[in-house]
Amino acid sequence: MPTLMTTPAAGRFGGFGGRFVPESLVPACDALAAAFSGAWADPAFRAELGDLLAVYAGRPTPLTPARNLSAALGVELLLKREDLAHTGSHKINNVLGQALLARRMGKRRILAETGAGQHGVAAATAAALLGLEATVFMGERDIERQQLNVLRMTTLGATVVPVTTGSRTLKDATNEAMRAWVADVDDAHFLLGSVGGPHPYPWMVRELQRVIGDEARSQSPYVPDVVVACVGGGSNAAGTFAGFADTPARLVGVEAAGGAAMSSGRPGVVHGARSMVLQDADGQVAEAASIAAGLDYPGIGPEHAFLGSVGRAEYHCVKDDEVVAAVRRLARAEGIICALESAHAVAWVLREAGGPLLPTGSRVLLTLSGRGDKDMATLGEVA
Amino acid sequence: MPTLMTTPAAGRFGGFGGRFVPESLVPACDALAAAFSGAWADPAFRAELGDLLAVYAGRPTPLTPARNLSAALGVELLLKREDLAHTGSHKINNVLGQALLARRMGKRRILAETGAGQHGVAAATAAALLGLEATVFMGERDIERQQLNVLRMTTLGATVVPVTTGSRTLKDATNEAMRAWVADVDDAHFLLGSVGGPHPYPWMVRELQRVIGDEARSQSPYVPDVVVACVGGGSNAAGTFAGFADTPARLVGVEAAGGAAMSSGRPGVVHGARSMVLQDADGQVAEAASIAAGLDYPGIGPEHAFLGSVGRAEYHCVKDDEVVAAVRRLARAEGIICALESAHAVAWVLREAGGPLLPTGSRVLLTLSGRGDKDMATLGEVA
Amino acid sequence: MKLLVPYLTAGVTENWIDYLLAMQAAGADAVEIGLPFSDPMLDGVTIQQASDQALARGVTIDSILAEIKGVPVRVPLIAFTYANLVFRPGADEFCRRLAEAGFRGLIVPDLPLDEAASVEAAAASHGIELTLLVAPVTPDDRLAEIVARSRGYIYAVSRMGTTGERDALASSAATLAARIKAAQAARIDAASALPVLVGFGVSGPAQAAEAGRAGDGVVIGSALMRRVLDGATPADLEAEVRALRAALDRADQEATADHASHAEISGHRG
Amino acid sequence: MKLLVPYLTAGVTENWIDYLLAMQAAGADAVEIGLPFSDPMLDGVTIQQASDQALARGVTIDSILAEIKGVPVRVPLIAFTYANLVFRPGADEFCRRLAEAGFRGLIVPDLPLDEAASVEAAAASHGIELTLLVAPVTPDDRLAEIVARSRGYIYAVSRMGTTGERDALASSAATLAARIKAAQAARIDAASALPVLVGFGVSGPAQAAEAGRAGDGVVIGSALMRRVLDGATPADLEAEVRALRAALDRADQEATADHASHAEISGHRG
Ligand SMILES: Cc1ncc(COP(=O)(O)O)c(C=O)c1O
Ligand SMILES: Cc1ncc(COP(=O)(O)O)c(C=O)c1O
Repeated sequence: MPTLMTTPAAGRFGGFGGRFVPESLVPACDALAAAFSGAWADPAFRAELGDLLAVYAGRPTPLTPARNLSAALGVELLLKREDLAHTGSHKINNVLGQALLARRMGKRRILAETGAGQHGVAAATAAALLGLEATVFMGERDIERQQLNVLRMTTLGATVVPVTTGSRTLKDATNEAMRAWVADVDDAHFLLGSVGGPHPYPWMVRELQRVIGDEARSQSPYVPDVVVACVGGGSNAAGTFAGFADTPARLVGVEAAGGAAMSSGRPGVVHGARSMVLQDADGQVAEAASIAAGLDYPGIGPEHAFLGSVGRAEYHCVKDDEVVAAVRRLARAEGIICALESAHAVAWVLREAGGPLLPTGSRVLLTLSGRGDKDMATLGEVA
Repeated sequence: MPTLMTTPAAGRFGGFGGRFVPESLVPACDALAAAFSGAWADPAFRAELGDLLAVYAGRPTPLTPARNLSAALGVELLLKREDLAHTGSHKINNVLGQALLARRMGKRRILAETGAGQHGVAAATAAALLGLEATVFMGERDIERQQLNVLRMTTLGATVVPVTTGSRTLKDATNEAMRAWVADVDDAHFLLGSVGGPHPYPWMVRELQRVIGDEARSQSPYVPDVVVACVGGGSNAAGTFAGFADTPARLVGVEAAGGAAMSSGRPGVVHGARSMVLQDADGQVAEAASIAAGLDYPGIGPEHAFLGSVGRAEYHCVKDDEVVAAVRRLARAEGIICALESAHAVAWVLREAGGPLLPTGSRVLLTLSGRGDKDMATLGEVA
Repeated sequence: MKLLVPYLTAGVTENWIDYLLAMQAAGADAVEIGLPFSDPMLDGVTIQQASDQALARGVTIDSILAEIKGVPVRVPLIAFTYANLVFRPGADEFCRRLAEAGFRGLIVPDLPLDEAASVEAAAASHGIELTLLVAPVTPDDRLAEIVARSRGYIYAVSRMGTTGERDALASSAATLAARIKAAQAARIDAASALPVLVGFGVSGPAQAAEAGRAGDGVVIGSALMRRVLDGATPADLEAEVRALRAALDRADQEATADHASHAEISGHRG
Repeated sequence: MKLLVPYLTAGVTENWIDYLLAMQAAGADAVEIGLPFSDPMLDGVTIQQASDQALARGVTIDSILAEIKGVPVRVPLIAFTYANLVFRPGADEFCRRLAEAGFRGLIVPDLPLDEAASVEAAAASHGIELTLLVAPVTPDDRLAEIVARSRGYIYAVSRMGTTGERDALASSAATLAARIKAAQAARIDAASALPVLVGFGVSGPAQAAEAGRAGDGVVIGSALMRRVLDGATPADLEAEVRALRAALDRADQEATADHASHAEISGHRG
C-alpha cells in the first residue's frame, strides 16, 4: 500500500493539490502552514483542542449499530454519529482547530465560506467561543434554502454576507471569502470549511477531521470491509478515511450526481488547488446541482483526487431522489434524521447492498456527517 | 434533610401526586407501575437502556464550563449539555426508557402529547428505533409555531394529530392523548413526556431522567452551590435535581412568568395528579402564555410541588424578553444556541448573578435542556 | 321500569334551564348536570364543545348553581364534573353548595376509588350521593369495592373510550352490567339494590333500549348535546327524550314478560 | 515616457473590439485582454460583472481568439486570465493559441511563482511573455526571484485586495514599486530593464499619474470596465483613456525634469 494521508510535501498529493493563489496570499499560506505545523506538534495545543472537542463539542460521538437497517439490508451497518456533534455536523471539529490556531496566530477575525450553512454555523460558533469576529460568505441561493442556518449564524453574532455573483452558491461564496482574505490578511484568518483550497488547507483540515476516523477505528469492534462517507469538498470523508487508510478497508466516497467532481470532472484548478473539477471544454467551472447545499460544489479536495487516481478510494454518486428516500428510510428505520449531505452515503448503501459493490454480509462503517434539521423545509417541499 | 426523591408510596409526594384518572385507566396505570418497577430492578433492562443512551443517544453529554459567561458574571457556570443529546433535548432519555418498557409490555403503539415538539420528536424517534407505531397529539397553535418539529415527526413516520380544543396547546394535547389512551389501552402505551400525570409517571420519568443529574454529579469537580434548570412539566429539572438532592446544593427551578405554576398557581388536579396549577377561583385551568412552547403549560410535576412545599427546592420565574436576551447572550458568549425553554434557566442566572440569590463566586451547575434550532423562526420574529 | 338519565351541560346556552325542564317533561328519571370544566379529559368532542361553549359564555359554578336553585325540577339532579372543580373550594364546601342548590348526587369521572375517600366523606356529610364508575377493565375485587362504595347508582362505563356517540353499543356494556349485577347479588346491604346505569356512547332509541336491557337504565349525553349544539329547541329536545323514554319502556315491557324490574333512583328533589 | 496599459474584458459586449481599438487610438502602450473566467477570484465586482456578462453572451476562448486575430492592433496584447483556463487545454496548447492569435504576453494572477514553472516553459516556447505579479507582502527574496523570472514587465500589485476602483492610491504602491526597482538595480540582465507597472485599484487620471510616478506605468482596469458596463461608447472610452494618457504624460514631464525614463513594453504586434 502506498504511503497515504501523511503530511504532503509542499501540499502535493501526487499530481494534485498545490497552492494556486494570488501572490498576495502566498505569505499568509506560508505562515499558516508553519503555524499549523507548530501547533499540531505542540502537546499543549493538542490538549486544548482535545479538551474543547470533549467538553464542548461532545466528542467522542457514538458509533451506532443500525440494527434495523442492517437486518433489512443483509449488511452490518455502523453509523459514526457526527450528527450528534455540537452545531450538528462534523464541521465543528475543523473550526475549533482553526479558530484556536487563528487565536494562536494573533488574528482578530475569521472569514468563512459556507454552502449548507453548517460550516458557517460552526465557524460562527468557534468564533463566539474564542472571542473572534466572524464574517461568513454565503451564496444568495443558499441563503434562501438554508434560512435556519442563517438565523443561527446571526444569533451567534456573525455577519452573513450574501454573495450575488456567479451561481450564487458555495463556489462563489468561496471566491468572495478569498477576496476578503486578500484584503485583510493580517487581521483575518480564512477559516476554510473543507479539504480544498491551497496548501496547507487540505492537509490541515484532514488532520483536524481525522478525529472522526480515529475514533471510529477504536470504537469499531472490527476493521470494516467498507468505509463510506459523503463527499462535498470531502472533509468528513477525508477525516474518516484517515482512520482506515492503513487497513484493508475499502474507502468509498459518495458524491451528488449533480456535483460529482470525481465521476464527471476533469483535473483543474479552482480555489487554490489542482484537483478534479466539473468544467467545460474551456475550463469554465460548471455549476453543480444538488438538493444538498453542502454538496453543491463542482470541486473536491485534492487528496481525494489523488486517492481516486491511485485506486486507494472509490468514488460513486447518487441522485437527489435516492437521497430523499434515504433520509426517510433511515429516519423510519433507526430514528435518525440525517442531513441531505450525509444521506448520500446512506443512499449508496441502500442501493448497493446485496449487489456486487456491497455483497451481503459486508461490514460497513458509514459516517453520518450531520443532522437533518436544516433540511426539513427542503424535504417538506419534495414530499 | 428529608428523604427525597425516592420511590414514592402510591405515587404520593407529600400531599401531591396520586392518580386522578378515569376508572378505565386504573388497571393500565397499575400495570405500568408494576412493569416499570420490574424493569427498573432488572439489570438486563438497565443495561439495554444504558447501551441505547450511550451508543445511540450520545450519552454522557458533556459538562461544559461556560468560561466567557463565568468571567463576565463573576460566578462559575457549568452547563450540562442536554442540547447535544440525540434529537436535541433531554426528552430522549425518557422516551427510550418508556419505549423499551412499552415493548417489554407487549404494546404495539405509543401515544404522546407534545408542546414544543421536542418530546414528540423524541417519542417518534424511539418508536421508529424500536418498531412501534407513534401517534403524537399536538395543539394547533404549537403546530404553527413549531413547524420544524412537525416535519421531523412525520419524517420519522409518526402520525401527528392536531388538537383544536381549548387553548390548542400542550394541556389540550395532553387531554387528547389521554382520551386516545382510554380507547386503546391494551395496545397502546401512553408515553408521557414529563414528570406530570398519574402515578407511576412522575416517578418513572424522574428515574429515567436522573441520568442527567447522576452524570452531572460525577462530571462536576465539586458539589455546586446552586443547581438550576428550567421547569415546564419539570422533567429535566427533576432529573437534574435527583443527582443533587442529597447534597447541600440549592435546587432552583425556573418557570416561565406566563406559566409559573409554582409562583402563581394553587394546588389542583390536572392530568391525573394533584400539584400546583394555574387556575381561576372555580378551578378552571388557566391558559399559560410563554414564548417557549415547552413551558407553555399551567401545571408542574407533583414532586416539584412537594420539593417546593418542604423548601428543598426554590422556584423562580423569568419573562419572555429576558429569555430571548438570554438565548442571544449565551450564543454570543459561548457559541451555544439553546432552546427557549432552557434559556429560562440561563436568564435567571444572568439576572441574579452578583445579587443576593446568586452571590458573586457562586458555583452554578445549569442544565441546558435542549438546543435552539427549533426556535430560530420564533427568535427571528422578535428580532 | 328502566331508568332514563339524560345529561345536560350547564350553561351551554342562555336557555339551558329550558332543556332541563324539557328533559323532565319527557319523562327523565333524573338528570346529570355537567358542570363545565376547562379540561374535560374523559369527554368526547361533543361534550368538550358544549363545555367550551358554556365557559365561553362566562358561566361560573356560582352562576350555574344560582340559576338552578329556583327551578321547579322534581327529578333528582346529579352533578357531573371533574376533580379540580371539587377540590378547588374543597370537597366539603363544594358538596355543601351542591346540596344547597338542590343537587342529589355527584359524579367525578377522574376520581377513582383510590382517591375518593375525602370526597365520599364530604358528600355524605351533605347528603350528596357520590356515584362511582366501573369500567370494562375493572378487575373483580375492585369492582366489588366500587359496588360497595358507590351511592345513588352505579355507573357502568359501557366501553373503553370517551363519552360520545357511537354506531353501536359495545358488547362490553352488557358484560359489565352483568358483572356488576353479580357483585350486587353477593351482597345483602343497600348496595345490592342500587340501579346499574349504562352510559358513555349510548345514542338513539335502539341503543338506549339495548343498554336498558343490559342494566337498569341508561345515561345519554353526547347524542342529546349534539342536538343542542346544532340548535335544537327545548321542544325538539323533549321529543328526542320522549323517543328514548318510549324505546326504553318498550324494552322494559318485553323484559318484564320474564321477570320484574324495580329500579329507582333514590330520593326526589325537594 | 510612462506606460499606459488599459484592461478590457474580452467579449464583454458585442462591439468589444471597438473598445480595444479606441484604447489603442487613445495612446495605450499595450492592452491587457481579460479572458473571462467563471471564478475570477482576484477580481472585484466590476470585472466579475464584466466576466459574467461576457460568459453570459456565450463567448469562448476560441471565439475570442478568432475575433481578435483579424483586428488591426499594433500595440502588444497581454492576456489576463486564471490558471484553470490555461491548464484545461494544457499550458503549451494554450500558449500556442495565444501566440497564434497575436498575443504577446500572459498574466495568470492565481499562478504564483511556486506553481509557474510549467507555464513559464510553455510560454517561452511560444514566444509569450509570462508576467508575474508582486504583492506588497512579498518578502524580499521572493520578490527578487519574481523580478528574475517575470517577462514583459513586472506587475506591482498596488494594494492588498482585489481589482476595483478605490478612492485613493494605496501608499503601498509606491513602496512596492521602489522595492522592485531596487531589486532590479541589483541585477545586470534583461530583468533589470523591465518596466514596473502598477495596477489593481488605480482609477482616474490623478491616481494614474501618481501610480505612474511610483513605477514605469499603470494598468487601469475596473475604472474603464465600469464605464463600459454603464454603456459608454467606444468614443467615450477613447476620451477616458486619452485623459489618462494626458495625466500620465504630464506626470512624466514633471519627472523628466529630474531624470530620464525610457520604459517600453518589449515587442510590437506583428
Ligand atoms: C452535514 C454535511 N455533510 C457533508 C458536507 C460536505 O462537506 P465535506 O465533504 O467537506 O464533508 C457538508 C457541507 O456543508 C455538511 O453540512
Ligand atoms: C428543550 C426543552 N426543555 C424543557 C422542556 C420542558 O419540559 P420539562 O420541564 O419536563 O423538562 C421542554 C419541553 O418540551 C423542552 O423541549
